[in-house]
Amino acid sequence: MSLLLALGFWLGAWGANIAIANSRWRRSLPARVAVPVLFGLALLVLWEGLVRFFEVPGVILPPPSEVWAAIQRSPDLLWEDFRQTVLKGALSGYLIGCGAAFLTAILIDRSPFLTKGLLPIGNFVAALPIVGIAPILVSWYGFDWHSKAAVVVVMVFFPVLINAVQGLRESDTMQRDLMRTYGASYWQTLLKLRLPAAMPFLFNGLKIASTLALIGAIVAEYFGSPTRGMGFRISTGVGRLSIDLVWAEIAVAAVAGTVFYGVVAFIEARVTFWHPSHRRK
Amino acid sequence: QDEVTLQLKWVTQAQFAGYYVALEQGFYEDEGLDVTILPGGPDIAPTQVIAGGGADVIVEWMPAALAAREKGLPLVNIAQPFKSSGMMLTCWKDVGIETPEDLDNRTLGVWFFGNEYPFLSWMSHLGYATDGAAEGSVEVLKQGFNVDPLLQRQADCISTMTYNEFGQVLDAGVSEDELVNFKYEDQGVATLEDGLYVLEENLEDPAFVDKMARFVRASMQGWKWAEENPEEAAMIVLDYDETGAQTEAHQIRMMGEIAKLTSGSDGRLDEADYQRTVDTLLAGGSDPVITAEPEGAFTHEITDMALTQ
Amino acid sequence: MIEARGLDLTFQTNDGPVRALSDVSLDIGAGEFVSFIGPSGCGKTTFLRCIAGLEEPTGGSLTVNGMSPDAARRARAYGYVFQAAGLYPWRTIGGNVRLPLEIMGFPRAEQAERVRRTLELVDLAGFENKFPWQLSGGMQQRASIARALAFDADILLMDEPFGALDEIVRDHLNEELLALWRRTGKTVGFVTHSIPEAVFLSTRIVVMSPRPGRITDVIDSPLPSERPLDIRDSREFIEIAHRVRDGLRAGHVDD
Amino acid sequence: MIEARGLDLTFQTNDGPVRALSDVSLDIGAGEFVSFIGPSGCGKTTFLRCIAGLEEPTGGSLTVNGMSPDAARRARAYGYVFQAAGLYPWRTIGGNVRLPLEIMGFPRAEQAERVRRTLELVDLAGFENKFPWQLSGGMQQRASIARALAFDADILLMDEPFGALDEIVRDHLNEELLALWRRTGKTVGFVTHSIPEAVFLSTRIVVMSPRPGRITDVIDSPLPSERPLDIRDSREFIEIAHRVRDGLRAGHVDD
Amino acid sequence: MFPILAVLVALAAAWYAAVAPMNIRTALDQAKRAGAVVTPEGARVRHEVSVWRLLAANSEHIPAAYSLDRPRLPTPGQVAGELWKTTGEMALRGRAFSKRSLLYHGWITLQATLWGFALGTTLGILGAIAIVYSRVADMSLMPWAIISQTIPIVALAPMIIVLSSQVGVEGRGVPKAIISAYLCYFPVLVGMVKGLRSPAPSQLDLLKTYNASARQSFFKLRLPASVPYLFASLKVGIAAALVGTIVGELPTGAISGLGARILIGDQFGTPLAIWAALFAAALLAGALVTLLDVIQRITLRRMGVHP
Ligand SMILES: Nc1ncnc2c1ncn2[C@@H]1O[C@H](COP(=O)(O)OP(=O)(O)OP(=O)(O)O)[C@@H](O)[C@H]1O
Ligand SMILES: Nc1ncnc2c1ncn2[C@@H]1O[C@H](COP(=O)(O)OP(=O)(O)OP(=O)(O)O)[C@@H](O)[C@H]1O
Ligand SMILES: Cc1ncc(C[n+]2csc(CCO)c2C)c(N)n1
Ligand SMILES: [Mg+2]
Ligand SMILES: [Mg+2]
Repeated sequence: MSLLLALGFWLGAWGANIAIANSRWRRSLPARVAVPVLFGLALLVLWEGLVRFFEVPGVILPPPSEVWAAIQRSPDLLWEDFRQTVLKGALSGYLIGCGAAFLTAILIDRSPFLTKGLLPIGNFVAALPIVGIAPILVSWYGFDWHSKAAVVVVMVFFPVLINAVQGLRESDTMQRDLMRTYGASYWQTLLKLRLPAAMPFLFNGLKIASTLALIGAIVAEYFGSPTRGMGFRISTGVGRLSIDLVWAEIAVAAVAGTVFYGVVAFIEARVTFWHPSHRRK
Repeated sequence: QDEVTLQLKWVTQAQFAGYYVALEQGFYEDEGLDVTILPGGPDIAPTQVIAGGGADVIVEWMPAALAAREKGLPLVNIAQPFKSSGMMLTCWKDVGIETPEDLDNRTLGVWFFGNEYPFLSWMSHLGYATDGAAEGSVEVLKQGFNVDPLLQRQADCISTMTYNEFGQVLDAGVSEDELVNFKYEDQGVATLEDGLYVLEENLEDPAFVDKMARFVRASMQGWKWAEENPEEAAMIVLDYDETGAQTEAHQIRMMGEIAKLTSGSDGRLDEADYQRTVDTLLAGGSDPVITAEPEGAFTHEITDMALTQ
Repeated sequence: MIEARGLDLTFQTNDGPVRALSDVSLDIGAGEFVSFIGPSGCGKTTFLRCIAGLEEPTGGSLTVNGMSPDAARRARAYGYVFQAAGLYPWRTIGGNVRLPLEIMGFPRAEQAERVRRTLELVDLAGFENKFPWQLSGGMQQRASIARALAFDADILLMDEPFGALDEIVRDHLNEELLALWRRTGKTVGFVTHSIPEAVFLSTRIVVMSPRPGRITDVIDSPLPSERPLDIRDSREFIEIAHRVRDGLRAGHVDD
Repeated sequence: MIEARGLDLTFQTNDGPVRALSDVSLDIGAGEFVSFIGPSGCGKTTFLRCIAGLEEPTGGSLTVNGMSPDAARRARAYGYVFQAAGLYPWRTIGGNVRLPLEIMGFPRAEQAERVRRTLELVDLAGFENKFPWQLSGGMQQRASIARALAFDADILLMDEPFGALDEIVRDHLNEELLALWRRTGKTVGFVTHSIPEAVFLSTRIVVMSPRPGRITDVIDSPLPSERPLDIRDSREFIEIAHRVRDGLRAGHVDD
Repeated sequence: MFPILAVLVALAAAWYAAVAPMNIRTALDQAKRAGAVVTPEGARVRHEVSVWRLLAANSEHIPAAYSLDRPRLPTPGQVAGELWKTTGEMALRGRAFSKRSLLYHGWITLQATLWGFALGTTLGILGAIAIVYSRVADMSLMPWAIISQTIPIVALAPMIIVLSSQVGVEGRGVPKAIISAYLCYFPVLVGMVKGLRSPAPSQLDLLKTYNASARQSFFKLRLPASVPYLFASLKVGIAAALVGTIVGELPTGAISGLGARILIGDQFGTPLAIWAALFAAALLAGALVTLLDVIQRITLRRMGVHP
């Protein structure tokens, strides 16, 4: 019964979404909020229905209703963890890592020597597995958020670097020639041509990094942490079978990550408004 | 042949020698069992695996099992190969720690992931809060899998197992007289480790009960063999370690220490030990691990069958 | 002022070399207005790019004001109007015209003033805040002309600047350009496909021919420097135009 | 065949609406050759795009062969030459011309044959394997003309196709286009800035004027359909050209 | 080649220089235990003193910092030695694929990585196509693709394992590949959405006049136009897939693979084993990314991209 209800709701939401997406309000703000929300609601309802119907034990996957109850039960705890992991660990690591990657990209791009020398090595640093560096960085930078930020720095560095380097090569020949006729200096060309042309790529990297930052900060807590933080709570919760609390943390992570990503995407739309992908009618 | 899947609590190492020996020496085969041993790892909660149907029987610590039981996952202890606890708190002597009273206002490394219960009980026993360094309280760090926090003095004390991490500390060149060890066993807050647990509902099936009886019998045979032949047992474990990263020296030492913990048990759960564990956990202070005396959390049925045959 | 001696330029492409310029020799004196005309693909753009130091000749020598083209480029000697408008999509029209001014470090107030003035010159007043893709093809081309005129380069290199404009705007801009040239004494290199335009504007007309690109004729214009639009109906004008047309035709027959 | 009634198109831009077309009404019969002429920014491109169903008018009605432009587009009624060449940089010239043929599912052998033929028509034989950036501006434009001619669309919409070509190639292509039109009876919509070209090619000339874009004059050409190049010196021709020029000038005075 | 060597030498030099301050405390602790004179005397007191002062006061013990068994930061030489011991030397002895060889573990990890990469890129590209071509997908899928990445895999890993064992998947290879794909698909999705939307409106208009089908406009325009984005995404994706596999090797039972080596190295206090596995992973990733880079160059050249 619960399954049928859930399936029904899901199909209904699907239909509604198609209707909204093809209606003439599809570009309005309410429609753009409604569609993903409806989609998400449908998933939640389906999840609830499936869990109830198949009587999945709560210690494996609790229904969303229980997760919601857990969220309501422990707002203070969730806030404390959020501050520790997202505000301190992820955010500072993200800023440092993206900044460093960007500067490195410019450095690499500036000098053919470094392009040939550093970029290939950058490729090798690409996959320093987080589980390998986390224990080392915890041992170097201590248990608190500093080591988490360091892990995030390492994690976000590569995607931003690759995209920034690619982006800096993106301006077309005529655009560059124009700058040459002005006798523009390297920095002027960089500032006025190559950076704007690189933005679509750079933001690609920044968006991917925004989700990696969160994953990095959380996973790093597995290798040592104070007794707070989302990763700490999740791993401890799994061990204690407080799976509802685990999912409450995941929900917070999801909201935080989405907002984080959304902010980056918002800035992107403002900065690269001229790119065809944002000029759709 | 009956199939049995065993989920270990941690990676392949001499801590689980009995099972590997029983597999290697054919004890399981003799009982008509086809046993699959699944190593664990960080993030593998054996309780979750058994709840999801990924295993028939798991190796788990009793606090975690009882906590799971309260959460609605009815685990039942069917055998207890480990008589005593190997958990300790290992501290630097030179920071001025000699007795549990000196732990006040210190930074302590603790394992979480369901392994924190004995520590929390002990702290509430001592009357310490666990929310930061202050008078009457201790600062708790969630420690990772290595002993670096102690060696680098990020913590004054860390959790160790007699058979594992304590050895790591010594391997790092630290001599025993630089350290102070608080064994949970000595502090009267020892809880039972490494028992075998199954789901309660399965015990209604006589075929399953019979299978488990054979499993426990063969496993205990493995444990006794391992106690008598620690070096060979360590080598067997080494053979099963697919990471190839374990060393002979480590495993032989671990086997020696493990033998001390298993030697007192024939597999039967000692009800006094059980009661002590439950009392310790119930006394958990503000945040007790379990809130009520568990019912039916163990059974002698299996060990009775296994041992009387 | 611009001296080319036996210039050669061969492009290497996936299916063999392309000889874009072959033994091109030409002197352009300071203050001259030289037009280049010739069938498409004869190397006009390539020659202009060589002068601007954007292309490296594979043979011969080329100096601009006695320097290498590269050095002259770095001395900001050029204003270049490309064959395609090539506006930066992230800048408004005003921003695009301001670009060279920013780079050359004009004071802010002067930047604004120059942008206003040159946009007016090309009839784009009021489009300052539009983005390039919001303009018609001809308007984009005019914006790119404004961009090249906004700063006072000694040498103006213009590659078919008026190709996408209607006759009337074109006449208007022809007059403006001529006035500017007379007023400032700039040296101008000008590529066009319109014979009347070439004759009307130039002191000299260079006729080129393709495969390989080379100069086939250089025609001096004896027209006075003061040229009202109706000079185009004069006999002299028509005569020169005829010579140019014949030169062009000769290049085509080669094919 | 093409019927526009009170067509209106307003673009919304960051600094206010732009009225690109205002109350445009025009009938184009099957087999007609209609030229559009007018100052830059008067809406020629926009009108062509409306016919091709690339732009959605904000008012009025428009049908093509009795269908909506969109439906006609779906019936592959058009060949369109854009104002900018817009070749795909990752395809060779041959590949670019082959693109519509691939899409419309011509057999392989015919594709090759058509590519060969149309490239020859625009004088680009031998450039098949070059990439667009290896071609001069005029060559790119010719490639894009070849691309539109490669398949046989009923309606040909050409937006300043010959803008970047010299007089001689232009004359040549004018003749070829005229011959093609006479042979096939296609309907042609043709934007140009050259008055002689408009008069030479068209059965009707539409003069437009900007801000807001509208039709100010429609001039029928009584010239015979057989038109040798020297018809341009005939009195009739010159007269029509005069009328067009006057119309154009009128549009400019409005500014 | 020379620039790479030069940069490598510079990095190695900086690394060597960093070893002394990183390891001096441990070195002094050991020297003290061995009976040598160190200043200050007490281990606890030393802990309060900055490393620079320790270095200055105990310069005779600095060499010891370069030959510790369990360094905080091993020297490049130590790491190279360990790497060689667990790869080249094993191979020379004909035991390249014994479980003590990193070649074997690298191979295990590589397999799961490639499966995860294949699965992840397929998902990512299909998702991008759906998002670019379907408005409903665009509006509803993208936000949830983002959310999926904010859910830490480690939290999902146990569920993935439990579920895949319930579905009857034997072995831990499949869950590993799934975790790997989970990390890998997102960069590909984001990059490809951008790339598939990068053709200029005029380029799209051309195809519209041909009334090209969605399929045709995909293969003839959107896909070729997205190639630079595709390769940037693939490079990030393969690195992510490798990280995913290694992360997945812990909760999937830490049986074999580079991740398991790292965990065991961590637990048994053999930092050299961790560093060796780390470098093996980095080398693997570098090789894969370099391979993609070569393919990118060849592809772009064949597509006639302006050099
Ligand atoms: N980057 C390049 N690579 C290879 N060949 C090139 C390149 N640029 C130009 N060419 C070739 O050089 C020749 C001359 O080109 P150029 O652009 O100078 O002609 P043009 O006289 O400007 O013609 P148009 O009037 O059509 O613009 C042409 O045959 C062209 O194909
Ligand atoms: N996408 C757009 N957004 C906003 N305004 C636009 C857009 N496209 C065209 N316009 C405006 O519409 C008007 C008409 O443009 P259109 O391109 O039709 O001119 P045109 O007659 O083709 O001119 P030209 O001869 O210069 O090509 C212009 O004022 C232009 O600024
Ligand atoms: C996530 C996690 N963290 C810590 C432990 C601690 N632990 C409990 S038993 C054991 C083996 C002893 O060597 C260890 C390391 C764990 N199991 N899982
Ligand atoms: Mg040219
Ligand atoms: Mg136009």
